[in-house]
Amino acid sequence: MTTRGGYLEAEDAIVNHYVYSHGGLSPFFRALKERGQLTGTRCAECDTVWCPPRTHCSRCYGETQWTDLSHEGTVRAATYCYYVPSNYKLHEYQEMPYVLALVQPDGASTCLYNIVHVPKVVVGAVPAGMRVRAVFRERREGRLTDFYYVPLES
Amino acid sequence: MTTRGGYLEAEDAIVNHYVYSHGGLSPFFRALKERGQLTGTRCAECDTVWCPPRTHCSRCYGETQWTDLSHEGTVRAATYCYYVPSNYKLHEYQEMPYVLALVQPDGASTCLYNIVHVPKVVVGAVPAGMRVRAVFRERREGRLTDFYYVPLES
Amino acid sequence: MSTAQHRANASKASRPRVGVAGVGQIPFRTRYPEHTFQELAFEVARAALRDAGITTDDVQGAVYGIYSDLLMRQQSSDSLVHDYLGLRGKPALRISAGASTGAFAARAAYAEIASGLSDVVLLLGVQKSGDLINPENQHRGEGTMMSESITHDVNWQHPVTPFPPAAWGLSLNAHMERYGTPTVEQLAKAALKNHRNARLNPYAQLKLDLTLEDILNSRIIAWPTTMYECCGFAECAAAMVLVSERVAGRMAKRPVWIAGVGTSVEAVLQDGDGENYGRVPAIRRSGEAAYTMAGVTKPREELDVAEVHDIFSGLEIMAYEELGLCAPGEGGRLVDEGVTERTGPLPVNPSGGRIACGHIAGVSEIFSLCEVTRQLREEAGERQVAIRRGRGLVSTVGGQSANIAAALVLERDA
Amino acid sequence: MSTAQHRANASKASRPRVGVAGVGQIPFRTRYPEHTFQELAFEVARAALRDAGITTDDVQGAVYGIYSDLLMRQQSSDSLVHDYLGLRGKPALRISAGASTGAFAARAAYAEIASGLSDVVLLLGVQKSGDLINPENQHRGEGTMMSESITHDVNWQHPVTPFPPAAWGLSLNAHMERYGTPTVEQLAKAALKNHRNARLNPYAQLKLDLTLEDILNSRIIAWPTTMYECCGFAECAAAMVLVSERVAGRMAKRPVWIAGVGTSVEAVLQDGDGENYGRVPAIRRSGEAAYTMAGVTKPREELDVAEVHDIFSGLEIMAYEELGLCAPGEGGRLVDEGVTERTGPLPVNPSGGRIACGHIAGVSEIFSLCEVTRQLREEAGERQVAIRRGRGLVSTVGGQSANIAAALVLERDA
Ligand SMILES: [Zn+2]
Ligand SMILES: [Zn+2]
Repeated sequence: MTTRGGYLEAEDAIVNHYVYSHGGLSPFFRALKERGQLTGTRCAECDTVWCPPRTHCSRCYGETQWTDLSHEGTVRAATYCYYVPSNYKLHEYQEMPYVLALVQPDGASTCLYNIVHVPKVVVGAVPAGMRVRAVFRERREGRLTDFYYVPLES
Repeated sequence: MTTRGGYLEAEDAIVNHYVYSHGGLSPFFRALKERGQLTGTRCAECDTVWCPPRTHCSRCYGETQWTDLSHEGTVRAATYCYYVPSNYKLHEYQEMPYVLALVQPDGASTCLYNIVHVPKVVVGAVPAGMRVRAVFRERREGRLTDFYYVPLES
Repeated sequence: MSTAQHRANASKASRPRVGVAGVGQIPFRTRYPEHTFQELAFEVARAALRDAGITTDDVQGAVYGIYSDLLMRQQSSDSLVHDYLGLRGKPALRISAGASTGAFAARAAYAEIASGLSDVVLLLGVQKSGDLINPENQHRGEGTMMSESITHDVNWQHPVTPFPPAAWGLSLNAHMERYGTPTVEQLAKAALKNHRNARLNPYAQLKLDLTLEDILNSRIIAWPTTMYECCGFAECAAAMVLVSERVAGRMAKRPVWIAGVGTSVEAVLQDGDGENYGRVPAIRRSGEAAYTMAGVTKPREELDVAEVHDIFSGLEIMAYEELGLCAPGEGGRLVDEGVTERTGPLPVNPSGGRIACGHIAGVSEIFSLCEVTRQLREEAGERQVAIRRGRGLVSTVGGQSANIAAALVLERDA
Repeated sequence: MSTAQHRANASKASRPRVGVAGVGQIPFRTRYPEHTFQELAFEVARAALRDAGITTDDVQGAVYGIYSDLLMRQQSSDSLVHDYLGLRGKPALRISAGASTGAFAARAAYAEIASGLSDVVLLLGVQKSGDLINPENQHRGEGTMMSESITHDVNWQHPVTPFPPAAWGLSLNAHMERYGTPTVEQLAKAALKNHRNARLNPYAQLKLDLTLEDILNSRIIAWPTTMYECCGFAECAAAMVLVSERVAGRMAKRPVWIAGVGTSVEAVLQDGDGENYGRVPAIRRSGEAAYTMAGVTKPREELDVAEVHDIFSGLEIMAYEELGLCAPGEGGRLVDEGVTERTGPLPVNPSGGRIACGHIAGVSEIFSLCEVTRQLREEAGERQVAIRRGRGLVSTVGGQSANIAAALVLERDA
């Protein structure tokens, strides 16, 4: 391919603002924000407990009902994040490195992605099977980051 | 469908910043900005004159060469825009209503979308076949809006 | 016979037929704040599966029509929908093609089955649009329009072109200059027809009791198109179950067959010569391809119903001409003669069309296919049209300048 | 024989074969500031057409793999490309499927031909990525990563998950806990193999002269993945001409056939039970589907070459296992034994893979198909592998958590 001399650069921005609705998941985010409580939905047909919640059951298409979930849970997998681009919002409430984990709340059939705070981030600090409990932030916005996990014994 | 009580709304923004390159079209935008000159590319094989320019000819895959184009041209189609959402950049340099037209620069095989300024915007003010000439703005940014058309006689 | 026709006929004989076994719809609404996009998709998928009398176990894969990631506030949203529908692990394909997205997805689903890769495919369109906002004035429509505006060529259209009724309106104005039609009255009449039809449709977004004067006197968007001649943004979902001929007999209902499918992606309208001004070549080419495949030679006589993309009413009238329902320049007369009224000889947009029934890219194309399926099944209730030949047409168009078009001919067995 | 196999064999007999008649590539680069996306697409389309010995007149339609509108700064960019390539008016289809986009597009192009809709289709992937910027520090990579980050589920992953090596790394960590492998040395060895292979490939982005220590000592991105074990962002385009069997004889070169194609879209990894931890079910399912269709039962013996998606090197090793090149937990040993070295019994990523050759969603999947085609044609120059059985594999994976996968088996006639 041939280059035809220098090239011209220009600035642009594509900006999309949202005031989005959580739709049928609103009770989850409202419970997080207003009650500092983790919730899920239980399928009336097959007893699957969804968290992330679902208004209908993807397994059997049954109706689901809201239920409070335990704030304790079990780590199913974890990874140790050392590099996060500087423009991620994550930096506002999380120092690097940090542990990203999949945590199964007690009583839930599924896992949540969330951060596990440990006193010292070293590889192996958060093994699969580790018991953890949710800690809710003082200032909550109705987002997943309204809480994080810590080892249960701490 | 059943509504399960009220819903929760949250704010978000997806913001993408660019310093993008005009690539092989850089000479066009540079000529606009630096020389206040309209340019196109001529296919060495089939003589098609592309404006918007193309570094290769889409008709015959021949190589093209840059050429200055006339600032006079002919309207091929026009429409009369009365409503433009308030968040469009267009409001910065254009009063409503305005005339949007496809103008074929003399010597070009193709047309450009651009605005035709007329003293009074009334339907029919810019008929197909109308002769127009390009007026370049004082402050040019290397964008299509660096110029607009006016009726040739004005 | 042309080579294309010859090939079409030759392969028609050997090609396995693909049928519509189930349809699922919800009404278009300005916003469904009480539901996520997954929940909207679930609702129509469940309805389509029930209509076909099958479950997710029977579904081998899915094709999703989702135009805009930005309106969804999510990239790769199709995989999230796929899981939510209980289809995890199975094939899925996401298509994006402007306001023809759902029809292009239908072509891909057709090919998925006709190729022998699958026998039962869920075709689903879903799109949020009302979560956007202009933060300066809290106007949601302006947020959505700005988001969608980068469909226009960012270098060569976007800086001077607000949105489709302007860019595409260049063709309509050229048509009026070239042929002297449609008149502003004909444009309003076509819109009035669709607004009236929508009042009979439980899935319609708008049920306005308008007069011709209301339409003519409403705000001009881009001349000659007025507000009531122009679609807005909606949220919606629509789904279909498509099946191969060999499993069609196991479904709850008799299939409606996809007899022809054609697509055409044209250049952005910037031609120097005048040939394409006032014409919409993508609609013409897509229609010709679908007719050839289906063996339709006289569409005006051979079709019982058509749903076409009246993004604005002038486009519906131009579509009549491109789709061979009349000669170029005669579209306005079809309106005057009532040919395309719901009770006329060839009803167009009995659903109420995009103007009144509702529109969002990705969904309304599949919605139209559902509508024609219901009409051919004679399940359309109050808005049912007369079915004589058992054939219907869906035509869609989108893109930078009405340059992305599709047409599908549906037919039922005699 | 399973029902699926039975069906595969039954339809294999009657289904028209689809072949690769031409390939066109340019090198991956961090940025091509001297070319627009249309110009990149033109370059590879021209090369692919020349390779097949045909012109645009012979092309009946196109399928485009374009993942991100935001990286392109343009929605519906496929229609602009289609026009630029001189294909205006013909069918086009745009597919988006994360970092499997190009392979999903290949499936759609396969179906377009096998269904009888078309005989000659251009399959083309193109993606800009270097026009983004983080305005705070002028870092382009950060602008691109932020733009791509909304591929993660915006509600359930995005708030806590920076980018794929973290989200997908959960599986790798689980694999290491479950099986005790791969070791950090095995991860580095697999990366070293790919970096070495890239040095022989004129299309490669990186040609680094690295040691195992360089790789092990480079910055940790998300443990255990280091910088040199992880792909970056590139700009690129790649194209293929796909043809039906009945026109294949008119092409300049003998075709390489698409013998099998499988796709799988899995859930985002959030399972409660442990079964899928350390596994990548989408890769497994897509591979099984492709093998079944192609009649491959012992991939380790029946394949001559494979290109797999080493978004990070751990994923390449996990792909060995999911694709049946070894048992679960044995992937690291394959690296130690040199099985997948370019000169080994089953070379994997002779191109240099995503880590070294380059990666951008939409293009690299088609690029891999071009690479395997060239290898099967024995046109791969310095990086040519030994062709014994005449079969090669392409496996791709993308999405929110390595949940969108495709596999294609290519084969040449004996
Ligand atoms: Zn259930
Ligand atoms: Zn030429």
